[in-house]
Amino acid sequence: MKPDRIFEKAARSLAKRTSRRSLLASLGQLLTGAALLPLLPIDRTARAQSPSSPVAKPTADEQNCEYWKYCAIDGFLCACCGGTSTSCPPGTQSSPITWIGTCHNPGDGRDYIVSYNDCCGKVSCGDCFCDRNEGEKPMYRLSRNNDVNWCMANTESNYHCSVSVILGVAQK
Amino acid sequence: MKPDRIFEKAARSLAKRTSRRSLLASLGQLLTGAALLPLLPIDRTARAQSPSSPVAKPTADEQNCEYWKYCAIDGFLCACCGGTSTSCPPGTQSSPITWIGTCHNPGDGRDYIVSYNDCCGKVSCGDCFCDRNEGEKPMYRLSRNNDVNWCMANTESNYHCSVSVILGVAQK
Amino acid sequence: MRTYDPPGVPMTRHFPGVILLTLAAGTVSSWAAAPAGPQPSPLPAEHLTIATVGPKSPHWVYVVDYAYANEIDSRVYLFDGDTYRRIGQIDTGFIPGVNLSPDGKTTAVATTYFARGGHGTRTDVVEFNDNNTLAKTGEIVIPPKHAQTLAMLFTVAYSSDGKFVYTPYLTPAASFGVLDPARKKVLSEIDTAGCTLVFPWGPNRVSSICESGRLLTVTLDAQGKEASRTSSEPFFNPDQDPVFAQAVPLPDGYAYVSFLGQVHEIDFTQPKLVMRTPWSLVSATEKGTWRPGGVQIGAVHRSLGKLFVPMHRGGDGSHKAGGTEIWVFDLKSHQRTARWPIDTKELGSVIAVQVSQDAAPLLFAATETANVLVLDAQTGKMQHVEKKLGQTPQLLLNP
Amino acid sequence: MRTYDPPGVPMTRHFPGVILLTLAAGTVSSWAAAPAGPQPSPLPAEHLTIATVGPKSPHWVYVVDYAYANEIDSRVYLFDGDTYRRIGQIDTGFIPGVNLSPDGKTTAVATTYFARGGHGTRTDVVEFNDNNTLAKTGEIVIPPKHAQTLAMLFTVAYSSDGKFVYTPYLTPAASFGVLDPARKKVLSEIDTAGCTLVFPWGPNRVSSICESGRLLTVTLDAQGKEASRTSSEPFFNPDQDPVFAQAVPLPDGYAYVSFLGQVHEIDFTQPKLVMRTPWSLVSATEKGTWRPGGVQIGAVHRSLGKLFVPMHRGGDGSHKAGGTEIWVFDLKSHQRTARWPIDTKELGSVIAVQVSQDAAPLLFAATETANVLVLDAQTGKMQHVEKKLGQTPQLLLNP
Repeated sequence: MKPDRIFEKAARSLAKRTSRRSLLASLGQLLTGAALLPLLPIDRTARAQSPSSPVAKPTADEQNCEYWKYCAIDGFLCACCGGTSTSCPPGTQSSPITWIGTCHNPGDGRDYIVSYNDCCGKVSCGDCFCDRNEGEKPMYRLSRNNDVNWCMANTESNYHCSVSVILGVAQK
Repeated sequence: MKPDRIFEKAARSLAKRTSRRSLLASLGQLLTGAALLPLLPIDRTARAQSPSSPVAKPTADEQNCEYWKYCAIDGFLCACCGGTSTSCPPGTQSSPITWIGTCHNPGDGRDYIVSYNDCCGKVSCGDCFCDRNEGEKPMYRLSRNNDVNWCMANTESNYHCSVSVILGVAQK
Repeated sequence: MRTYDPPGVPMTRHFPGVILLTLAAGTVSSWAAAPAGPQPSPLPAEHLTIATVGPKSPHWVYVVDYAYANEIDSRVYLFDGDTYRRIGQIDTGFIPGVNLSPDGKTTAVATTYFARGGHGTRTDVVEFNDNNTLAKTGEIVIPPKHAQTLAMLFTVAYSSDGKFVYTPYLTPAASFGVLDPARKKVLSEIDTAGCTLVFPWGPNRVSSICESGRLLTVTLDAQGKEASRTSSEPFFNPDQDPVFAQAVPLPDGYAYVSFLGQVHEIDFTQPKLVMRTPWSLVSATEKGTWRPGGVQIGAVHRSLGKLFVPMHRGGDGSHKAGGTEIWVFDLKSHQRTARWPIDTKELGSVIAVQVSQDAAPLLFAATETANVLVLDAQTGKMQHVEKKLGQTPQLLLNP
Repeated sequence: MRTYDPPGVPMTRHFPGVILLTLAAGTVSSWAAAPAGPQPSPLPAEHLTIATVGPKSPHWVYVVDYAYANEIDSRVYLFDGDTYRRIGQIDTGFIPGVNLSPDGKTTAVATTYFARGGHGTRTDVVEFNDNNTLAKTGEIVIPPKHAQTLAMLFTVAYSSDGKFVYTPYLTPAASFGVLDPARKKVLSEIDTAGCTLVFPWGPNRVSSICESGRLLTVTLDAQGKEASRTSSEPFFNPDQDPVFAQAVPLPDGYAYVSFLGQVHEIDFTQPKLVMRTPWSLVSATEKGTWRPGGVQIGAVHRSLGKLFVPMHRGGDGSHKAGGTEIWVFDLKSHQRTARWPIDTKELGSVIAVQVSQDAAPLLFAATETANVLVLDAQTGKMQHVEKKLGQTPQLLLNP
């Protein structure tokens, strides 16, 4: 399993100035209502849904379960369902909450933090099922779990497919 | 296509004493409400649902699409779903309306009139799909059509599987 | 969920999962801006988007998957015959009727839902989907008696001007509903005296096919109520040689193909239906041996005047057997111009055909093993095999 | 349909189909009584019946098919390990929790339905099915936040006396509901401070598993409200060696198996949870190479004290890989008593195991290719392969 230094670092710095419980409470406050979304990786979807959204032209890589970005995905690859590795198919909505993975890119030798999002509101795509679990954790560590239906909080909460979005480089 | 002398005969005898329209009207009356059921082959299900109903012990024949009785069936064989060729699986309801076929029994060289009934109220069984169409007719001849969902008039109108019930010998 | 008020559980407490996400988001964005490591420079952060459908192509096809083993979960895949990729999906419920509006902008789905998935209260609706976004835009609740039957173009249909939508009912009493897709309401229900399905013509005519071998044609008034009805002469004998109910649309009407391969072309453009002289897909020697069969048993390229039919060697009761060959006919000369054998061992027999209407047409063929074949409609050359496009694809519609 | 009044279409007109049926019924019954033709005498008329479930056998198994490619249409097949036939089916909706009542008479299904099949208003329910008739007997509507996750025994569960049903919620805030199955009502919702799932014990205790490596245990009062809560000592490290959330039930508690094969047995019978000394499924040399994996990753035969685990050669991230062998352990000595290789090329790797609790036990194993294997649980001898029992069977329950 790849090290999640990002979390260790964050946890350490936060530990200095707050107890876990008050941290949970204070963050909990931020995590409600509209205030929640700007904090999440997925605030980008707001822009994404503008008319400038692309017509999907998935590469062969993106339709292949072995693609490095998919190291902790579990579901149908949106690139086979009308989307790409970073775009939900037409007529679906992306999940505002998500799980993440740390994937090694053989192309540049770096580890990247990847956000996996479910695309929601249509029944199962059914194509290109891909289940990879590098660094995946059980449900008690929710942010690293790919088993739950991450469409759970969507107005239309049916699960259609999953995407994989690079957030940034994981520090060495 | 096997001759349906049964209908020709019935039609002839009826033709003597009534016009088609008044026939339709009068039969129509009988075909509504509870008065309908006793007229249909399927009044037997009333008895069937009594505690004396059997535990299904389907034979290999009954689970085989080639079985002679299945000559005009279209769907999942109930004998693979918890029933037999003449019994619906537990927890389903039989359709009070039905289509029929005329099937040749190689065992005794006779043609039999067979009633096909859908078993209703659960989602598709999904096993032993069998589509045979001897004497099957398009939807405009409904009593010989195996395409429509014959659970249509059931309180629970989902389609689960289909059975095949001998009504009697077709006259030579 | 938004409408539910959980008893005594403030939503602000304890989200370990999401908290970590929050940290991740915060911390990562700063890194993305941080100086790059060793060359090559790191991949930039990506943005999640929602794909759009893009400009319509005549080489798209709507593939209706009836999902027989999971029949409450049928769906339509919009598939591109040039790039061989899925463009998107429309959900279609239980044994649906699916059809496009005359302008191609809307997919209408007449279907059935249950309050509890496969059980509970039945609700029938016609749902409207925007083909440009693949989003559902509205619905009309109809009487819970939509005719649930074989995949075909006549279990929901539009009038030629798009102002009416017709849905056949079966209880088993036969009738059809007239709907107003603009105002999203049911206008009327019209009894069809045992005749069934809806074959639309013009802005206000609906024909149904009868056991007597006739077509019943109902003309509607501006309110969608019955103005008049006429019954055609019998044009086929359901005992001797029944026609497939799934007629093949022609530029000026419909062709009803019989189990034995007789083609009954009917001109719908006149005040009364005009039955043309039937012609045969098969020679005298082929008759009774080579037969049309499957589900969507024919497709016409209108400007080229070509008819494509999946054909098989069969006998009585083989009318649903898929084609081992696709035969091509000239609609003017009635001559067979080509026969294209299919590798049925490898691909399965052909149960549905559709042809694009452009000048470089593609022939789409769905097989009994759920493959969708893409052929050059002029040469029969196989361009692509889309393996397992869903579970039981049986109906193909042009965009 | 019974409640809908069709506008202006008397139901008494024109049923060509049914009319013929009516004639058939009348005419045929008289024939059935008529003198027989040439020998042998004709087959008698048959009577349509509804099959019954019959007396329960310990060799039955409830197979939950999550139907991933048609996820709104999951279902349970009741399968007989002696006769190798389906006894019947229970419909289970979208990503359900499925569990049996302590007396085995009821199957509880916690699931989600949408007003329009896969879209529209979400309704979550716990449905109750009579295992003697396989008919739905009732339901409780719960908040629309049932935890939709991996197949396991802990997404709906009964108290030991059957008086409470527990359902985990996730929004992603974690909590669980306490239901009264007799009066069919929701009694309470209890916040679990980020801990998740419901591991029931006794008449009124519910434990949830926490990211801290602890178990949170809530004790309920007679009204199903929280009476008290305690948190255990940490018993695993989620960073170094996380445990599978899908615990293995023991006679006196649960065993939590780690990715690397450590078995954390916890005694639930005491006022406070008692963590026994962990033991390992693997030797020092096997550790990190041979791993447990799949979905239902262990099963225990209580009276024989045997543990069955699907094992594979893997590494980090292989915890969902199915077993290429099934290993058998003695729960007293912690010794491995057998390893049974599976022909994974032919059958697929084993992702779920269950063992019957009788003296001649059967081991059931579901594979990644949807086969269900029936083995002699004492010898490992393969008795039967049920090919393709549904689409994605992943959870096996004893009757």
